[in-house]
Amino acid sequence: MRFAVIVFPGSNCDIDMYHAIEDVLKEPVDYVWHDDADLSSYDCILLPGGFSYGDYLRAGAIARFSRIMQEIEKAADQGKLILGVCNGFQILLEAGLLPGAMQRNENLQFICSTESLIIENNQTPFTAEYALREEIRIPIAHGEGNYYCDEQTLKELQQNSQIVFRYKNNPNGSVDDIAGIINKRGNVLGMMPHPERAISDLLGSPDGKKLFQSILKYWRER
Amino acid sequence: MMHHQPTPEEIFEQKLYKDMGLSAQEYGRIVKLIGRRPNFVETGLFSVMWSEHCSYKTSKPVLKRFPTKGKQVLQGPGEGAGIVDIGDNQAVVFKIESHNHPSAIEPYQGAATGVGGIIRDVFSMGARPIALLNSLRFGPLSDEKVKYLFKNVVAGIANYGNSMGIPTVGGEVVFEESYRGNPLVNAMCVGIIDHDKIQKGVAKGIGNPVMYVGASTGRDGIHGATFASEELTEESESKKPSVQVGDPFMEKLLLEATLELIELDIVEGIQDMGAAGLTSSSSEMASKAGTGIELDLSKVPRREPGMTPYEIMLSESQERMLVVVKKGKEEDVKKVFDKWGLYSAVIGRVTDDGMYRLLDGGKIVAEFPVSALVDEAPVYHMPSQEPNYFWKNQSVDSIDLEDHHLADLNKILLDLLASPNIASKEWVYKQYDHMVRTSTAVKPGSDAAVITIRGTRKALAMTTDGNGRYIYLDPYTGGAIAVAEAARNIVCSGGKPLALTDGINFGNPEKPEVFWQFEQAVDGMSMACKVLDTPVIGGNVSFYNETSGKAIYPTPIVGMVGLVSDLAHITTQGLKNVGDVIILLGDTYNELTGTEFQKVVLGKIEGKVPKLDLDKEKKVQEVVLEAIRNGYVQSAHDLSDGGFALAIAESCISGELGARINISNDLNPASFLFSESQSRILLSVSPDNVEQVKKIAAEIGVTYQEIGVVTSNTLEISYHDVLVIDLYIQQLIKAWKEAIPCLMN
Amino acid sequence: MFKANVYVTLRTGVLDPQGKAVRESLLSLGYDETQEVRIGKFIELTLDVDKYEVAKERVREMCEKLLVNTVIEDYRFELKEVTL
Amino acid sequence: MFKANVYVTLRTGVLDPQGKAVRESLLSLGYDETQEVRIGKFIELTLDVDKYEVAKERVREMCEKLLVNTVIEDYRFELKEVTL
Ligand SMILES: Nc1ncnc2c1ncn2[C@@H]1O[C@H](COP(=O)(O)OP(=O)(O)O)[C@@H](O)[C@H]1O
Ligand SMILES: [Mg+2]
Repeated sequence: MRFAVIVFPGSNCDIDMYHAIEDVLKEPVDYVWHDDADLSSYDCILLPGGFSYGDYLRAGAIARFSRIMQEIEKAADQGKLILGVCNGFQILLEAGLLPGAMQRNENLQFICSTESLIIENNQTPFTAEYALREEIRIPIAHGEGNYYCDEQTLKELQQNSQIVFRYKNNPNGSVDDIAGIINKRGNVLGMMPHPERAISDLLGSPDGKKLFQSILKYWRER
Repeated sequence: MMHHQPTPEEIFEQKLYKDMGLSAQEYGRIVKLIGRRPNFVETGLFSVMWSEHCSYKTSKPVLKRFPTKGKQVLQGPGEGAGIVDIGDNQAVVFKIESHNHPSAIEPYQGAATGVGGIIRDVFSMGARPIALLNSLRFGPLSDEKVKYLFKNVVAGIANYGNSMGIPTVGGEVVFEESYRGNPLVNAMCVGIIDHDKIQKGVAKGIGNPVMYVGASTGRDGIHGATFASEELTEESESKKPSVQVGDPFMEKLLLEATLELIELDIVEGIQDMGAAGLTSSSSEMASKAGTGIELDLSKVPRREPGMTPYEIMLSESQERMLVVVKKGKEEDVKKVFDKWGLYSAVIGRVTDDGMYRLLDGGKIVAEFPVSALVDEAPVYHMPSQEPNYFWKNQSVDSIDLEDHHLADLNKILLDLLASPNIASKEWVYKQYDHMVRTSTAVKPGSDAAVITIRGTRKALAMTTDGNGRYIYLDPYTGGAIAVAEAARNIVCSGGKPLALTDGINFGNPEKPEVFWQFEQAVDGMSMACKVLDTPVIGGNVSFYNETSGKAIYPTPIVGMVGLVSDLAHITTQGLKNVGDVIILLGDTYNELTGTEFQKVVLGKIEGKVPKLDLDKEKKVQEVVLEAIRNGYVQSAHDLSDGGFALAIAESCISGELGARINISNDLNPASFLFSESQSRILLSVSPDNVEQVKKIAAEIGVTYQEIGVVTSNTLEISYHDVLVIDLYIQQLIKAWKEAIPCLMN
Repeated sequence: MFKANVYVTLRTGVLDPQGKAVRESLLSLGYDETQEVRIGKFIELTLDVDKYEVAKERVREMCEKLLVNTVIEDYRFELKEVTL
Repeated sequence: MFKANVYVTLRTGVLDPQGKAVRESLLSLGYDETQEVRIGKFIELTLDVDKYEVAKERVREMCEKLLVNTVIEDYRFELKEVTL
C-alpha cells in the first residue's frame, strides 16, 4: 500500500506522519509537494498538521487552492482513502470535502494536551481495529479546533454515523463534542487529534496505531 | 521620517551622536579610527555596533572569566550558537537569548520575535532546531498589567514555536515584585547537526558574492539594539515603533530553505540578521574572516518605498539571513529560495581591502575599515562595589518563627503549592505544542525535558534555571546554585550534563553595585561550571533592566543540555509504584532564609542563601546518574524551591500516588520540610534495589536516608512519629493545579 | 484604481468566542454599558481596475472564493475610486 | 442605545503577514489586479448609553485600553443611535 504525505509551505507534522507510516505499517510512503500534480500511484493520501501558509486568513483557507487539491478531490471521487489531521482536517473543511467549519478554541488559547476520545463509529476504513465506544488517548495541538456546523448538518452527521470520534471532555467548544468526522461515502476522514503522535509508550500513548493498522487492513481486504 | 540628513559637521556640533546613544568619547574614538568625522549613516552604524547589545563593551571583560573549553565543546562563544559533541558524528547546538525590552512594550510580538531570533541563531549554524525552552519573569500576578504581560508573552512564544513546528518543552516562570515594570523573556533553542555540516558566520573567499535571503526589509525595529541598551522609562512607550512583528510562517520557509541550501555545499559563510540587522551580520562576517565587504543597498529587497541607506542598515526586520556563497553559484541559491517563495539577491561581495563599504547605486554612503567598527569597539572596565545590603543579609541566617506559623503545616504546604512560583505551570505549557516532531519523551512538568534522537538510542535532556532571589541576596553563591540546580535537573532525568548557555539579565551596569552583582554571579557560575564540567558555550547579556531607577533582581539564567546515553535511562519525577522505597540523598540544614517559605509565610526575603558545597553536589549527581544507569531508579526529583515538602508533594502529584514518610532528626519540622538546602535529591526505588542504591551512595560518599514508602492516595509525613503532614493527593493536586488558572480567569 | 473595504462578520447564530471574551473584559474593566460585542475582520484591498462594475464583481468573487468562509461568515463591502 | 463600529488597522509600516499571505493567494488565483491587501479587525459594540458624547468618549477609552494595541494598531470608529 502506498502512502502520500502532502507537504504545504508551513506544514510541520509531515515528518511525524511519514514516520508513523514507516514505523507502524512499514509500507512505502512519500512526501508530495503541494505543487506536484500526480497522486495516481498512491492508495492513501495524508494531509498532515501544521500551519499551511501561516494559517493567516483562516486555517486551511489558502492551502485548499493548491494545485494538489484538485488531485485530492479526484482521488476522493475515486474512493481512495484520505486522512486529514489537524491542519489537514481544516483544509478538507475549507475545500468542502467535509461539512462544517473551524473556529478558534472557546478559551481563545492554543491547546496542547492528550485527550480521551470515544470511538463513535468503528465501521470505517480508519477505525475498524477499534471497538465501538472504545476510549483512546490521543494528543491534540491546535488553536482553531472548535468545530462548527449548523443544526441541519449536525443532524445529518448524526443520522449517517459520520461522527467518528468524540471528545470525552470537550476541550475546545466543538459542536456535539466532535473530534473527527467522515464523509458520507466513508473514504475521507478529518480529525483534530493527532494519531501520528500516539504510536509508542515512550511518547505517551500507543492508541493511534490501530488507526493506521485499520487503513492497511481495509486496503488488503478490500 | 528623516527629511534632511545632518551633515558630519552638524552631527559633531549639535552632538547628534548622543541621541543615537554614543558618548562624546566614543564619538571621538570613531573620528580617530576613521580619520575624519563620520557622516550620518556611519554614525548610525557605529552607534548600533557599539551599543552594549552588540559590542558587549561593559560585559566582555567579565564574561571572559567563564570556562568555555572542554573536550566535548566543538564551538564555544562567538558564533550564532555553541556546539557540543554527542558522539556518532552528531552534535547539539544551543543558545539562549533575551527579548526583555521589546516584550515590556509589546509582549506578544516582543516575545514572538525573541523566539524567532534564537531559532535563526541555531539554524544559521546549519542545525535542525528540535526544541525550545524559555525562562520568564514577571511582577506579582495580582496586578492586572502583569496578567496582561504574562498572557501575551506566553501567547507570543506559543504562536511562534507552534507555527514553526518546534516543540517548546520546558522553561520556568517566576513572579516577583522586582520584575513588575521590567519582565524578562529569555528564549532558548536547541538544535542537532552532523559535524560535517557545521556552518560559520564568515565572509570567506575574496570575490565571493554576498547574498541577502529571506523576508524583505521594512522600517521595523530601527535602533532596536540601542533601545535594548537603555533603561525603560515613561518615554519608552513612545519608542514603540522599535517593536518588530514576527512572521513565523516566513521563518519556517526560511528554515527549510536554509537547510536545503546548506545541503548543496556551496555556502562559505552564513549568519542571521538579528540585532542591528544587516550592519552587524555583514561587518561581523567580514571581521571574523579578516576580509573586507562591499554592499550595494539599492539591491536590498524592501517592503516600503523611500527607505534611506540609514534605515536599511539599521532595520531589524525579522526572518532574514546573509549568506556568502561560492562564486558562480548564485543561481543555485536563487532556485532554492524561489521554491520556498523567498527573496534572494546578490547585494555585494567579499573584498580583499579590509574595508567596510556601502554603496547606494553608484554612490558611496559609508566607508571605513571593518576593524574600526567591530574589533575596535570600546571596552569598559566598570567600577564595582559591594552593596550595603549584602553584608546585612550575610548576618541573618535564621528566621524567627512564631508558633502560629507552625501550627498548621498542612496549610503551609498547601499555600506553598499554590504560590504561583511553585504552582503548576500547565496553564503556560498547555499553550505550547510540546509534542510536535514526536520526539518528546519527557514533557514539561518534570525536572528536565527529554527529547529523543531519531535513529539512535540517545536522547537529550534540557532545562532552564535561575533564581534571582538567591542571586540578589548573594550573587556568588546564587550564581553557583543556578548552575548546580540546572545540572541536578538534567541528572534527575537521566542525562549527563554537557554544557550550558547563559542568559545574563541585570540592571544598569554603570551602577557599581549592579556591576558587582554581575561579577560575583559570573564568578560563582564559573566555579560551578568548572567543578561540574559544564563549560559555557554561549550566551546573551541584557543590561539596563530597570524601571524608575530600580533594578530587577540580578537574574542570570542557565540553559543546560545533557546527554541521555540510552533511552532506558530516561527518568521522571513522578512516583511509579506503591511499595517503592523513598530515599533522600544529601544533607538538610536549617536554611530557611531566602526561601519560598520565607516569602510565602513571612512575606519577606532576607538573609543568607543556602550554602553550596560543589564537591558534594558533584557526588550527589554521580550517585543518581550511576543508580539510574544501572536501572535501579523509578523516579528522581531534585529538591529546590520549597524544599523537601514540595519535592515529595510534586512527586506524588506527578505520579498520582501517595507517600508515607517518617523523619527523625534534630531540626524543627518546618526547617526540615521547607529548608532549601542544596545538593539533595529524592529517589524512589523498588525494594529489590534499595541495597544497591545505598551501596553506590556509600561508595561515592554521599549521605542517604531511607525515609519512607510509596502509598496510594495520601501524603503522610511524621516527625519523630508525630504526624505533621496528612493530606489527600487530590488536595495537593487541586492547590497546585488551580492556582494559576484561578488567578488568570 | 479602486479601494475596497470588506467587512467580514460571523453569521448570526454562530457563537463568537472572541466577542464574548472581549465583552467580559470590558465589563470587568467597569464598562457596564457594554451590551453586545461581535468581532469580525476588516480587509482593505486596492485593485488595479478601471470600472466600478468590474471591481464590484471581482471583489464579490474574491470574497466568495477566498476571503470569507460562508459556512460561518457573512460579508459586505464598499468600493471607492482612488488615484495613486 | 448606541452601536459602534470600530475599525482596527495595522499602523503604516508595520508588517502585515496576514495581508501579505492573502495578497499572494489572490494573485495565484488569477486576481492580477490585486495591489495591496491589509487585514484588520472590525468590532461591533452595542452600548447602553443615552448621549452621543458619552458614547464617543467611552468607545474611545475602550479602544485605547483594551480593543486596540496602539503599539502596532490604529483605529477609527463610527457611532449610530439605535433602538432595541
Ligand atoms: N515557561 C515555561 N515553559 C515551558 N515549561 C515550563 C515553563 N515554566 C515551567 N515549565 C515546566 O514546569 C515544570 C516545573 O518547572 P520548575 O518549577 O521551574 O522546575 P524545577 O524547579 O525543577 O526547575 C518543568 O518541567 C518546566 O519545564
Ligand atoms: Mg527540578
